[in-house]
Amino acid sequence: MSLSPTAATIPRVSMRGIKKRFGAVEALRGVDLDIMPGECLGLVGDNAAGKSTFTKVLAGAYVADAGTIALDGQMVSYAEPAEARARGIEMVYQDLSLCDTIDVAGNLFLGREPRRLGFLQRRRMEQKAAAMLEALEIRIPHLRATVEQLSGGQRQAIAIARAAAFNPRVLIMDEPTSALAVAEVEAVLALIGRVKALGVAVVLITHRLQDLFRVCDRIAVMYEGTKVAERAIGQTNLEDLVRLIVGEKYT
Amino acid sequence: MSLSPTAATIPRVSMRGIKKRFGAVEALRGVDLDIMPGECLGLVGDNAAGKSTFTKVLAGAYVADAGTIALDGQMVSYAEPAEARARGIEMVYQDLSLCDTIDVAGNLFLGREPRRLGFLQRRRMEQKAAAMLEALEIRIPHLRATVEQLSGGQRQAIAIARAAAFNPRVLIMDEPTSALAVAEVEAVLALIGRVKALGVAVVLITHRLQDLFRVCDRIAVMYEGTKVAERAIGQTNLEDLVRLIVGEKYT
Amino acid sequence: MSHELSMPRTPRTNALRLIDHLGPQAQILAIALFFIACCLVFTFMTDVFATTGNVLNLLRQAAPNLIVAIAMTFVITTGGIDLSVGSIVALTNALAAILLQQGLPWPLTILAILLVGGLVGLIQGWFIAYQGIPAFIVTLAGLSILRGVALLMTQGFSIPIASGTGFTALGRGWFLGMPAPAILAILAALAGLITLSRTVYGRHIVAIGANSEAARRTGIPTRRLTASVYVMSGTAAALAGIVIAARLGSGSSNAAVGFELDVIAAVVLGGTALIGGRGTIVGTLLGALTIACIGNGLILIHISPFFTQIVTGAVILIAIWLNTRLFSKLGRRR
Amino acid sequence: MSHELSMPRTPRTNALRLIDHLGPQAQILAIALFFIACCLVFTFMTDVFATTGNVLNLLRQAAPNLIVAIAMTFVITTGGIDLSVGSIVALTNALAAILLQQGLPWPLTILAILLVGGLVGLIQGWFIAYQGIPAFIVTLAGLSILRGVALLMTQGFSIPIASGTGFTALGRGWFLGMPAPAILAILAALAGLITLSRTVYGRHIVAIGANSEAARRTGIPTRRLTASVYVMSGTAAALAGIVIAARLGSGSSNAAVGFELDVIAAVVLGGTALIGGRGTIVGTLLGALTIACIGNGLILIHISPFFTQIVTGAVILIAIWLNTRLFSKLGRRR
Amino acid sequence: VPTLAAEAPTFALVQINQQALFFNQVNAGAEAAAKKAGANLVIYNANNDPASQNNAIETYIEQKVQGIIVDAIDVNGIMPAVQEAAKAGIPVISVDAVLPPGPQKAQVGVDNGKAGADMAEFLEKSIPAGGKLGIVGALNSAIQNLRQKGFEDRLKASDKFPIVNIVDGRNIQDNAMSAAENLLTGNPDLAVVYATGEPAMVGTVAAVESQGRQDSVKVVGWDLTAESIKGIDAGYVLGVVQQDPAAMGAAAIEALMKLHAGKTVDKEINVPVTIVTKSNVDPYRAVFK
Ligand SMILES: Nc1ncnc2c1ncn2[C@@H]1O[C@H](COP(=O)(O)OP(=O)(O)OP(=O)(O)O)[C@@H](O)[C@H]1O
Ligand SMILES: Nc1ncnc2c1ncn2[C@@H]1O[C@H](COP(=O)(O)OP(=O)(O)OP(=O)(O)O)[C@@H](O)[C@H]1O
Ligand SMILES: [Mg+2]
Ligand SMILES: [Mg+2]
Repeated sequence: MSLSPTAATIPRVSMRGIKKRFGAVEALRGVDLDIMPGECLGLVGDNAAGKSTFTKVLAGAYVADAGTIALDGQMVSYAEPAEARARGIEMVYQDLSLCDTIDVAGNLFLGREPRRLGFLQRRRMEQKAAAMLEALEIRIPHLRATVEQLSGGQRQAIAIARAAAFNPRVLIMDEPTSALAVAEVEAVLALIGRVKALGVAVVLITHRLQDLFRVCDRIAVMYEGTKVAERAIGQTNLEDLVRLIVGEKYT
Repeated sequence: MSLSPTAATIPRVSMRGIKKRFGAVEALRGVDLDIMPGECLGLVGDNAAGKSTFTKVLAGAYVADAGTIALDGQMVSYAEPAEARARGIEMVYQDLSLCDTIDVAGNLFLGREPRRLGFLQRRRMEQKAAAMLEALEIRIPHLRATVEQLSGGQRQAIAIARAAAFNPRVLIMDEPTSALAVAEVEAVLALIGRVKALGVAVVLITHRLQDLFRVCDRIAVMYEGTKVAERAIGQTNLEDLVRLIVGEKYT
Repeated sequence: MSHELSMPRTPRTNALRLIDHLGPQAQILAIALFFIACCLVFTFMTDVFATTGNVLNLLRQAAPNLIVAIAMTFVITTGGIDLSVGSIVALTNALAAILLQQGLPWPLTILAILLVGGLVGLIQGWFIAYQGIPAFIVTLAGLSILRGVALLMTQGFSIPIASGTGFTALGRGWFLGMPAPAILAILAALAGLITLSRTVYGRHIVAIGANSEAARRTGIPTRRLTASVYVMSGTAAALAGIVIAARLGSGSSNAAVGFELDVIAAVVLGGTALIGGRGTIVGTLLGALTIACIGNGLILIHISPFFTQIVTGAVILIAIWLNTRLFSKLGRRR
Repeated sequence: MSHELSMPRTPRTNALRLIDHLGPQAQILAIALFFIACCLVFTFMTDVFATTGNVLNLLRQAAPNLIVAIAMTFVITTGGIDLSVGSIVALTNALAAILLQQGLPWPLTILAILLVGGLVGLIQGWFIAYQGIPAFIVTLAGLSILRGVALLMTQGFSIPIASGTGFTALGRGWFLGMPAPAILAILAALAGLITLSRTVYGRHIVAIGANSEAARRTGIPTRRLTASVYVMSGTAAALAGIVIAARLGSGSSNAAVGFELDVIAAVVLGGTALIGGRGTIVGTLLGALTIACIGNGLILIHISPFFTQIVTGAVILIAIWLNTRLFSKLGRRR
Repeated sequence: VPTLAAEAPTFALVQINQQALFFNQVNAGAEAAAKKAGANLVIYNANNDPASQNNAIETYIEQKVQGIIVDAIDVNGIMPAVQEAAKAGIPVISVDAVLPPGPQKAQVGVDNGKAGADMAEFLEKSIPAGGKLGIVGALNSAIQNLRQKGFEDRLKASDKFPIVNIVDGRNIQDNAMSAAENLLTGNPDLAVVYATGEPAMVGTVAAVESQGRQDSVKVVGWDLTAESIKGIDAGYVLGVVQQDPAAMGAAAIEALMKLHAGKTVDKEINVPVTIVTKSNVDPYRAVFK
């Protein structure tokens, strides 16, 4: 496991020519992107630029119309998110993707329940869940509450905890801090730092540009379905990014 | 119409002792708040502090268990959001509250469709809708697309445009900029400035504390269902706010 | 830095807009194609199918289903369902015969029957909209209760209706060269079409089905509107009950057993989503005609009656399947 | 600034946790109370109701509904529905009689019938889960097709089953002082209870009903699981078909007309939500018993047959209404 | 237990459904007879579900009624319940639907198969020239299937009435009407329609009128209604098998009373049918108004 991004030569994720169309809308028009192990890539762009679509393709939630994905140099192709998850790709979806009628612990472990002979190990699940939330400094009064009863920020925290908990190899976070309060945002940024140190490749989509400069190593800018720029973090600044994101609108 | 908040003596909104309980959770434990015409009140607090619940009570989406609401000094009580909307209270909900299978124009005018003899005036609706979105610098390729096809940021922009368009007297925005890109955030802040100047009372809930200092006149801090502090904008700063929000956690 | 800005930032193409317009229409297109295919098959297989007499027959037979299916489209668009329509038909059909036998003039009878249908719908709508009980359950209870009431009223007798009055003309009469029930169905379809797609009311019905809490928050009186669609389906079922009574020249509690499932099949075949938020009257029209066409055609081609149920079910399944396949190609979500 | 920090920042009270635990159980509590009330009323109104003989009778009569309702609880929890169970009962019941008449040994017959039920469920489940056709439509077509097949096989006549074999014992035999069907139903209920609330499979079924796209994204094989619940309901319906055939000593395509609605009523009466994501086996058990109890009690108190349907429907509506009222007080959303 | 003879006995009648007049007239006949005999009668309506007929009989056994009358939906399927009743010492009388041999005390009613054959004979006599024939049946009713089978088997003896089409009215009158209309339009040269039960007959008569085929088509069938009497008057309905359901109900009660008093009854109690034609329709006009 390489601790520094520059040391690695084979990217953890390498996507080439990814295209995706919804009816008349060309959401992705051939996007290439590499992400190194232990690196945090910031993905920014205007609304509807295609960031969520692109990361959903990587997570297996959408199947691309064209393009290839390689993980650690191996070509992969998957039709279901299950296959991506089995390869260690975890994602915090922008819409959170929680099951409203299931309790907090159940949502954290959805699809990965601790089991014995097919039976749920509830006790173990709840203990582990408490520990997971604590690691993220998330306070939720009782783990037996169903998530539909929680506030927007609490729900988002659960989605983040779920994605981060199972030792991912690639962690995608689609606007993970949009509904979080100050302290919780700090906790998420700290989390990103921790997983990077463990060699996880992180993709962070956010509109809070200041946050990018605190955790990202590299930033890619999307515009109307294409990648228009890529910058090492040292080579750019806030104004440069804003100019790239808004693109023609101000030119 | 008073342009400066200090000049007005009767608050646009005056809420007293608002309580709301969900099962065992006391979401609001007696909250008092005044908002002046032409004033922007920032409402901040940790996740699950009760901000959304409080504003939903003002917008009529929830009925409070106890407490009173006065508008321009008149006691009111309403059982349905329709009655609040009729009194000029508009809200951007945190969950956006859009109808996925209806197109953009339809969502903007939902409940206020231009009509003649009960018939929809589609053409007029679409023309007006285009103008509304332009005023907010929102670019949406075609107004006939259903909103389920839009990106997270586009959806949020529509919710904002809808609340702002119909000359509200009170405009509540629950984390309106959470999914918006940089330029769009600027547009929303500018919008708040414009409506304030027209004498609208604005409530802005956000976790992006810097934004508060750009548009708010006063800031109220909530903590676990109570209002713990209120500050004129000049009397506070970022650190002070953070300390108030996180509360006991750091003390 | 200039190399990035020189990268192609072309505007979105509009060439494919057609697909966007086609997407929502794909379902209607699919059922229309299927309907035409059915008609062609039967036309080739028997001489009688495409004769004027048979087509008018078919229209007359389809009328009750069609009338109720139009109203059911509204119900299903709100995300609800009305399982009681068959029983309302039985109730109103029996009541009409009784009232006429008691000597009530036929125009008054019709008025009374429509009011009864509307009232029954209102009661069910109240439970659903104001008491929050799932529509499935309320109307399931209605299905049982209302047929029980019809049984009680007729005591099992089929009650004759004197022919030759304006009442029976509603079922057997002709108007502008069309059977009267077909005229009623066409009027209902037109009214439904305009209401659902052109009026504010129709728009609000769709909004309730799409997200009823969002609709409520925008100030739409969701409860009243939700109740109203059941009033509509109750009234439509009463109208169907009148047409059936007039056609048969008698009223009986035995009428329209299983009718609700035929009606719902027509609506869903037409492309209206059972989860609500999407409804199409044109689709419903085509769906109801397709079902009538299959029923009529299978008899004309002398298929053994033991196979009718099997073939009817299979054809509906195949139609929906093609529909889903075609739709999923054009309006793909994943 | 200190005055704010001195404001009370009390931790959330835990005293009211009870309500949180009660909330989800409120529905079960409500139907349990209603069931007990029904039992008490009938016990007071007739001497026979509370006798051992009648209670065992009632259990035997409730068994087929109960067995299928358990499986239907899974189906409805995924947000689906199975309207074909009555027709599957008719099909398997007729097929069992035919196979036995052909001389197939009874254990093999039972095995074959259960397989047929499962296979029918699998085919329907495939259309629903893999082809994305709404369950309502697929199983509505199934309702028509399968009863047609049963009719075709029996040619409309009923086929006798020789008594005295192990087969008929399944319907009429006794075991540990209980009727065999009741034993089967109890075993089904236990299996259902454990599966839905204690296994990973049951958890995933709930997740699919709550948000099937979210479930898919967490790697749950949503299609396979969705198809599996229809296999379950098909198999359960086949078991019910066997029990009915064994009890009646004959197989007939007329068996279990309208059965699907009774089963669904039992499930919903028990508190399982038709939109999916929430299911309770204990509730279903109470719901099915309540319906059986009403049916039995109304016979015992000699109510006029003209009123049975009306009373049954009304009682179900009232039960759900009380249920909703009580639930909405405890688990209020607004 | 002979001691209770003084007390009024309670009998139960387990019926198929109440949506056809026939069953209601059986009920009415039985009720009247029970009243006359000083017995209590309770009626159960199974709404076409065979299992619930068994449920009802089992429940009545628990309640220890003194006699049960049953019109079976599934003649084989009712037998276990009949045996249970016999075991409990409760006499069972079967009306209308003919049960297989068993412990039931008597069979009241009509031999549906034979009456179907009689109708075929009547048809051959009325239209010696023959003609194309269509049938409106109810495949879900075993009794009506018997009527259809008896009729068809008898006609097969000659080939004067070729059966060109059989349609299923599902025992629901509006379905039967649509099916009959399609039968008529699909076969412009049809000469005769046979309807196997009341809903089918009502539907067929309405269909002939709506298609204006009164001149070219003749109808025969089962169970009189006001509509079919009008058809008889108009001439296109040749004959209708009319049973005497009220007499069946009454006969069943009388048999039970006898059994209750410790007497014996005949195994077969026949209630004859009449083929109602123009010549003998008048007495029925009062019943169907
Ligand atoms: N419908 C509901 N049912 C049950 N509990 C609820 C409901 N809505 C809110 N709550 C509870 O009320 C409390 C306050 O929630 P609210 O959504 O008002 O928080 P918030 O301040 O808006 O938080 P955030 O910043 O995360 O949006 C939370 O503990 C939440 O669990
Ligand atoms: N399921 C879908 N159906 C149809 N169109 C879609 C769908 N999902 C995305 N799109 C379209 O694809 C384009 C890209 O959307 P996407 O959600 O990827 O944007 P984004 O960059 O994540 O924006 P945001 O910052 O607002 O979240 C948009 O034009 C959107 O309308
Ligand atoms: Mg996005
Ligand atoms: Mg909130």
